[in-house]
Amino acid sequence: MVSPVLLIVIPLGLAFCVPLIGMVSKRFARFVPVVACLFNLVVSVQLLPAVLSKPIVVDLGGFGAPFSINLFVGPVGILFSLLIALAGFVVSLYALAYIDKGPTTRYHTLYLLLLVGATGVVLTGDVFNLFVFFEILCISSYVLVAYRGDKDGVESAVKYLIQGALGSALLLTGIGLLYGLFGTLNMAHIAVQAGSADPIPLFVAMALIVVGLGVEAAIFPLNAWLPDAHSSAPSSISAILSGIAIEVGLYAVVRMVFTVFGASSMLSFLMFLGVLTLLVGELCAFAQSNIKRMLAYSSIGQIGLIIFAIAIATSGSITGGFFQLVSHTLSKALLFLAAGYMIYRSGSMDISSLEGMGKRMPLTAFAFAVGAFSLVGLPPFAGFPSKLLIIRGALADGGALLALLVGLVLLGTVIEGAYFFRVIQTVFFKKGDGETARCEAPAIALVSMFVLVALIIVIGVYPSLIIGVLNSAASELLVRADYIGRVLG
Amino acid sequence: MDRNQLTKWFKAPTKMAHKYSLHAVYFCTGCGVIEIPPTITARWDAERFGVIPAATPRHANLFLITGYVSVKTLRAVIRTYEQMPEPKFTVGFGSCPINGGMYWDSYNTINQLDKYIPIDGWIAGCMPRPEAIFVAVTHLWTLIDKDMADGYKRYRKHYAQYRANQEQVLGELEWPPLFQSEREG
Amino acid sequence: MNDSPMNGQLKKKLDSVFRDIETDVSDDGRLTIHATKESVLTVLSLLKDEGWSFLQLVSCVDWIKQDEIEIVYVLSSYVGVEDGPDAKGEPYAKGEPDAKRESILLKTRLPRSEPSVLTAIHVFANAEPYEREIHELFGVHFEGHPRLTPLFLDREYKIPPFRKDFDTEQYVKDVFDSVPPIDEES
Amino acid sequence: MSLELLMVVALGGSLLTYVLGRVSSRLRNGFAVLVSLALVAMVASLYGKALHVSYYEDFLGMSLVLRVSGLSWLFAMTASTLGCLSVVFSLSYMKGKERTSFYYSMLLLVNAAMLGVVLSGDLLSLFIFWEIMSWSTFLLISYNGGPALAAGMKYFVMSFVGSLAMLAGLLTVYGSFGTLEFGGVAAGMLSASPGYILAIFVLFGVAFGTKNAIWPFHAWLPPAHSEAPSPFSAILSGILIKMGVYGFLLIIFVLVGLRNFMALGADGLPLHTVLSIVGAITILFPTFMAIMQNDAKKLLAWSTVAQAGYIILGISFGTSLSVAGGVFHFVNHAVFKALLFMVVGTVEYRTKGVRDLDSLGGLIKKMPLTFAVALIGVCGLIGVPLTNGFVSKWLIYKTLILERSPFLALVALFGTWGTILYSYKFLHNIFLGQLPEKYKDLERAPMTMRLPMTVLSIVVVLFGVLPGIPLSVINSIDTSFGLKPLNVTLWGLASDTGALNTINILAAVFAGLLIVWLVLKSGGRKVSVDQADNYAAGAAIPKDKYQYSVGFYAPLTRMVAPYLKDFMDSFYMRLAGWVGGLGSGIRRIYTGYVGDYAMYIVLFLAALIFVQLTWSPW
Amino acid sequence: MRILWLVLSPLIALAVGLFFLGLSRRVMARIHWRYGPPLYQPLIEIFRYFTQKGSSHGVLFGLGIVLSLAGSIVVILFLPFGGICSMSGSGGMLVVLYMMLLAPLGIALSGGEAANPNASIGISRKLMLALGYELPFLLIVLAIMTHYDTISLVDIVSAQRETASAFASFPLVLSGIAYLLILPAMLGMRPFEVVHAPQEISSGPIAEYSGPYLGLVTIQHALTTFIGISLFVNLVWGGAGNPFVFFLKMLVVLAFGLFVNAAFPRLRVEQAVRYLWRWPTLIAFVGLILVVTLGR
Repeated sequence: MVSPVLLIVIPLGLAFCVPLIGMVSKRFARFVPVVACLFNLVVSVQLLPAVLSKPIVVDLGGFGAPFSINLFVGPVGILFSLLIALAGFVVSLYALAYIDKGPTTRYHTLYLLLLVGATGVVLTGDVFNLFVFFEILCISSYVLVAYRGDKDGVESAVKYLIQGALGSALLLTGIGLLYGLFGTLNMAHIAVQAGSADPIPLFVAMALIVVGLGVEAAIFPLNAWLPDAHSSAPSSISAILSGIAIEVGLYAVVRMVFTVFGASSMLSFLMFLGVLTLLVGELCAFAQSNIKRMLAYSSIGQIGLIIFAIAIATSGSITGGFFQLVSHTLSKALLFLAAGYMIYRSGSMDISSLEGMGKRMPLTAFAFAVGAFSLVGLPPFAGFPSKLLIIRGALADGGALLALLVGLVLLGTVIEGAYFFRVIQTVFFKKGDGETARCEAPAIALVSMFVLVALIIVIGVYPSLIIGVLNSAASELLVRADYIGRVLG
Repeated sequence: MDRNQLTKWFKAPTKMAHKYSLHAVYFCTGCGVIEIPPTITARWDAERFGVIPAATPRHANLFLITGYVSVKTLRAVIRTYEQMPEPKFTVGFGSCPINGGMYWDSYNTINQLDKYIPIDGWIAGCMPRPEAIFVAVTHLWTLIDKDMADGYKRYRKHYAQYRANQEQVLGELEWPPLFQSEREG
Repeated sequence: MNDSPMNGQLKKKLDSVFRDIETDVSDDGRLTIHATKESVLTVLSLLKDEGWSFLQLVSCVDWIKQDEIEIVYVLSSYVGVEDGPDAKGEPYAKGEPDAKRESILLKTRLPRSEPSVLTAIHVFANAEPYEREIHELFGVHFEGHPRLTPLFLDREYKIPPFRKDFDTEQYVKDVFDSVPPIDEES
Repeated sequence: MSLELLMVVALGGSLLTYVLGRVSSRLRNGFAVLVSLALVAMVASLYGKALHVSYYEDFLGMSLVLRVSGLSWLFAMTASTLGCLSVVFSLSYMKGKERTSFYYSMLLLVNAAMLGVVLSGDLLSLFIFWEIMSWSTFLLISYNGGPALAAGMKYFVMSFVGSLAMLAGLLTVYGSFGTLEFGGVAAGMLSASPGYILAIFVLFGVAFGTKNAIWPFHAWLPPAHSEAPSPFSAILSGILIKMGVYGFLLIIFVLVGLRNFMALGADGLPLHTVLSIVGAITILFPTFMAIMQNDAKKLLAWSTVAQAGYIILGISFGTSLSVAGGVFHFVNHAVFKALLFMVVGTVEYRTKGVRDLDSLGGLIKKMPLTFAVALIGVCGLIGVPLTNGFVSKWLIYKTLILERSPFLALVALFGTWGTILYSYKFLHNIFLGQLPEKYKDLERAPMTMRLPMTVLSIVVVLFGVLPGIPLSVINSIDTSFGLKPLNVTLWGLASDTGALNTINILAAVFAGLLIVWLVLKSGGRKVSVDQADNYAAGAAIPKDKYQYSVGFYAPLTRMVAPYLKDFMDSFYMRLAGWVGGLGSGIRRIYTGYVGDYAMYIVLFLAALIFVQLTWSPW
Repeated sequence: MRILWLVLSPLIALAVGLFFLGLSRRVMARIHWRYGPPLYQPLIEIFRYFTQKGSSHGVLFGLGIVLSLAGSIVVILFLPFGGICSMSGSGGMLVVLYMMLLAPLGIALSGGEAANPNASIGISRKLMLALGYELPFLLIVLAIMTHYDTISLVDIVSAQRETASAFASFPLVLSGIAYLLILPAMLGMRPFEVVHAPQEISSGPIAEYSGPYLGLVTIQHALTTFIGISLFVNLVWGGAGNPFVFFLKMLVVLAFGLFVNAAFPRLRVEQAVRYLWRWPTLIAFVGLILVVTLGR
């Protein structure tokens, strides 16, 4: 059996190979991320059955937990790593065509680093390691946001940097506090001792860590960097940021809250926060006229929904939340990729400039429509089972408060439907006054998009394909003792 | 209703029906129309003879041409006449339709109406009083009885001549000939 | 009565303003203005400004012996004119209206061969049908009139029918009497 | 005939149509017609069967079921027939338009989704097909662009609100009963509390009411119907909105059960009374709106809303007579309203897109057949005896009178008079009166348009003369709901409280016609005159001006217009405006100054810690 | 016997209707201080129309008027006429209400085909006016049907014969008054004569009829008068046991209508509708409420 360490090591190594290969041939360098992601994908898939039967704990350095740095490859981890590898793979395929100007080698290096950071965050079982990987993720994304080098990009990258750095600082402070409290950085170890610790410092540590991670996870009101960064980054990066980066942040928050701190009293607060994030995101997106900003705000909304679902903390709702996470990653990546080429062709990010795109780029527009439908949660696309699961999970409880929150969530969904369908109308049914000649996206980009389209439809029709992973991921989060037991032996 | 009437009803119901329901086109061609209101209202009460004004020529069978007929009016008169369902009867009322009357030398008033449409009877005078209308009506009854109120038949028979006369005065007519075959024949 | 003060006033004013017009006041106090064809419009507008804001009618006379055609504009006012220009447009504003309302005749003569004058529509919009009628019946051309199409008549006449050289008897003989009676025998 | 195969044909046909359209348009057209015909045949072959197939065992733990019952067969039959006719009608209508493959494929998809909705055996598949139907409808409504976009948006948002309410409802049901199959839900409902049932009913009612466009959820319908392509308007008005009726029938009679339903709020304001009052409002207000319309399709659209009110009124009484009336009226409305929309489509097609009632007229001379079918359709809409609309309305009226609801009966009957007004306006302003000069050389409708219209008009008359044919089907539905069966004969109803005998009426009318015809024949000779040979006080007929159609009911409009405000619509529009404004307001949080953003983070952290230290809630 | 009545009742209705037409002209003439035409004047006119040459504007032109007249004849078959009702068991009052649609609808269609705007104006006025009187009329009819708990006209008549006529029994008296108030509108008499205004719109819907068509229209008018009056007698005046009494009752109602007709000028359609929706509706509404609340 392959070691999960490879999931981190190989891409990391390849990332540093990119400049070297780039020196030989820039054309070859482009393929490195593809290869790396493909590798990760294959490894993750191979690991999947084993992980599902029993999580793999890898202790690095030979010491046993809690003393070693360890990787915990549970269902959640493998789910995220699969998702990262998949999204990474698709986006890197897309980037083959899309990233053709500027410092491409650096792009690919940073891109791989970003993915490595993300994979590391989701696989590690150590708080400090988590911080390190998190920094890798963040820093490479700061740079990638500024990839184009134009004023907008640099400005939003700096904004992102400042906020991200603030978040990281808080996170680091929190980790320091934790270490001071418990003398360990192993998550499982902390989790064991959390119950007996002094509540006030523990809460402060938790607040620092959650807020620090929440910046990346784009929880309202910590998400102000997101619209700027997502809209000024290249579309491939926006896809990754939206599809991977904030999800990883979310993972970290969830892992902290559920596993490390076991703070079940926080959950109802998180629930509210999730709904608030959802509503704010959707309302802002509704008022947007810039397509990428709209998609970015929509990501905020979706994150809110996922937080809401996970914070309900029943097995059904967490499954739903993870399902939503998967479908959001796929759909939002697809939306950004499709929008990317449409923006590229029309030369403007204004929604009204997409008029007539349904004629000029039918396939891309189709892919966009599928993404939008899925995100809104219409059958038979992937978004439907996820929304179904979330609401089923929320309503299964039967409480009036939850029912009210579900009402708000559904309201948010309506708003989401409204703005997505407005874009669809613009793309397909408004007669553009400009050109009408076909100018379809390049084949490789189309392939990447249609991989996503196929996945969205397949998952939408056969949700049971992934429901097993999601179920065990949910139980991993819920059954804290199991995690602790696995790690500490 | 005396016996004489009854026999007439049995002999020729159609004629009798036409006689006793003369509905006049309410078409005000000239000054003579001022005599119509007293005729049909309480003072003279034409309705007791079955004479009432009809709203449109489609309902009517009596055309009272009440006064002078200018060239422009002639057009309308012809059109109206042709729209009336057969059998139909025309009565020229006053001097003007007969020979132009006081407008005998007018540049714009036709002098003899019967050159353009067939007339079954005339009421001379300027103006004739309503009693004269009743006299005319009774005369018309006699004519109908005797099959002599045959203006519509004459119109059909000599349509080519009528049409030619109309066109001579009015120039090109904007409506198609009423009787296609006769004109060609 | 003979020489109503306001007409005298107006006469004075007109005489001082225009060179090419003649004014006289008839025995019953009515002011008549004889203007040339060119100044008709200016006089009309001046009169309108002075308060004679109602064009009663436009008429026409065929002076066949002088070989001229005369257009007659009959103007009157809604208010007593000595109330001054301030009161214009206020119908029956002050005092005894009937006693003070006067009408003015404005006459202009045109050559009979090609009578033509500027239309007065721009001063008095209601001149439109009068001018149409005069055009139709006297053959006067009104320059700038938007539609000089027949108003009453159904047809064109070689000589306009109200001209004195139009022989109605002959015309009737030629046009109406030439229509043959219906030949019942054929 | 298996139900899965049916659905596969329906969905696959839609997909394949698009693919074939890439190859050849003739092939595609043929294929689309073939698929829709096959669907009709397949649905027809299901008659009288009761199948129950679980076609997807484990969708997130729920099994999806297709089933056919009497009720669903009737709806499926209507849907597939209308779908087929509409496809045939589209053949000429869509000729030369762009994106036809998309159009046909969506048309078939809507059709398939509707079949799915009515053949679903559990609430989840109902919902899935419902949603597919909703979005494909949205795409078709938006198809024309321009004003259709706003209409499509309105439709989508309202329909989406409805379907999300339905989602919430069905998941609540799942939470309580653990199953979504109709049988299981119905069994569970027997012991449910009235409050619970009411909540479920309201949630589903919003969904079905929105689709059925009953007041106050009607706002989307008039623009959507008028802006959609006409063949699709026919489907939209004829059958698609009737999915709401299906839903109501389903929830009242199959899921909740009639006894439970009638007991809801029985001590205070009974729910079925509320529903019937809603139905009455839905009749009254849109009827007057229809009278005031100048756009042929908008007029028909408002009329659709009004007719939906009759159906709801019928269903809400829950007696065998009223339900039969409601269901029958659904069938009838599907037939004649589809017919009328096709008529408008034909006119639109020939006059190059004119459907303004003020600028048409006199087309009877150019399109006699279209006029004849329009006349039949309008007669059905009014409910003239011997058309199908009469029988269903008769059933509804009779219920209202027998149930001693004279005020509702008043509204229903008065609505019929309103119907006459707008129907006549529709007929007159398009077909009667003076023919405008520019339409002097209009051709009559092409064959593929005349065929479906003729078929539908035959159905209108057939069901009106022999109402026993559909009524026997409906009667079996009635009995399956547990209602007392009606005494249906081929020509109406035999019952002790006033029978209906269409044969008698038919004989009387025919005898009357014959007598009058003979009398007319016995009269003098008739000549045919030109239509333009009219009385105009002797003057020549002015071309294009001798027509009275602008402001046809101006005095009435002047009277009632001030009181007729579609305030629900303006409320929705204002709501949408508020949401937009709220969005722009909230967006101001993101000021663009990174200092503010950092402040948010720090403040949030501080607040968290402060709250915990002060109140320690966590 | 039933067959015989089937044939006879339209003829009786026609005879009575024509008699009413003639009578009304005569009575109006007398009120005008005129002599007036003979009573059989309508018959002469119909005979004259049928011997004239009609002009048709198209198939629908003839068909519409035939449909209209046939509709009226069918309605007559459904109406009890002094104990005689040819088609009692085929749908009752609802069918009558609906069949009464056919008459205006047929005229409207054929008038529309004639393409004369005067006809269109008349029809639009007619439909609006009908909408106006239909509201109180429906209230009245529903009050009566609810009160007697049946939709069958025969039952309504017999129920009234058992007790008192609707006009004289308490909750229904309001309906009866309201019916009287709208009766001129239903009969198309002044002040609700704006539909056929001969001077302004050339007798409106029938402007283009000539010859036999006009004859049919006149017959139709006679039948409509008959239907309107006999409906009143049946619904609120208890019908009658034998045709003669029924006829007398009808005469009284007609006389009432004629006096109103003679006394009033014409109302514009808005004024008419406003009137109809105000007082008669109010009274009929109160009547219906009383019927519903008091029960039988």
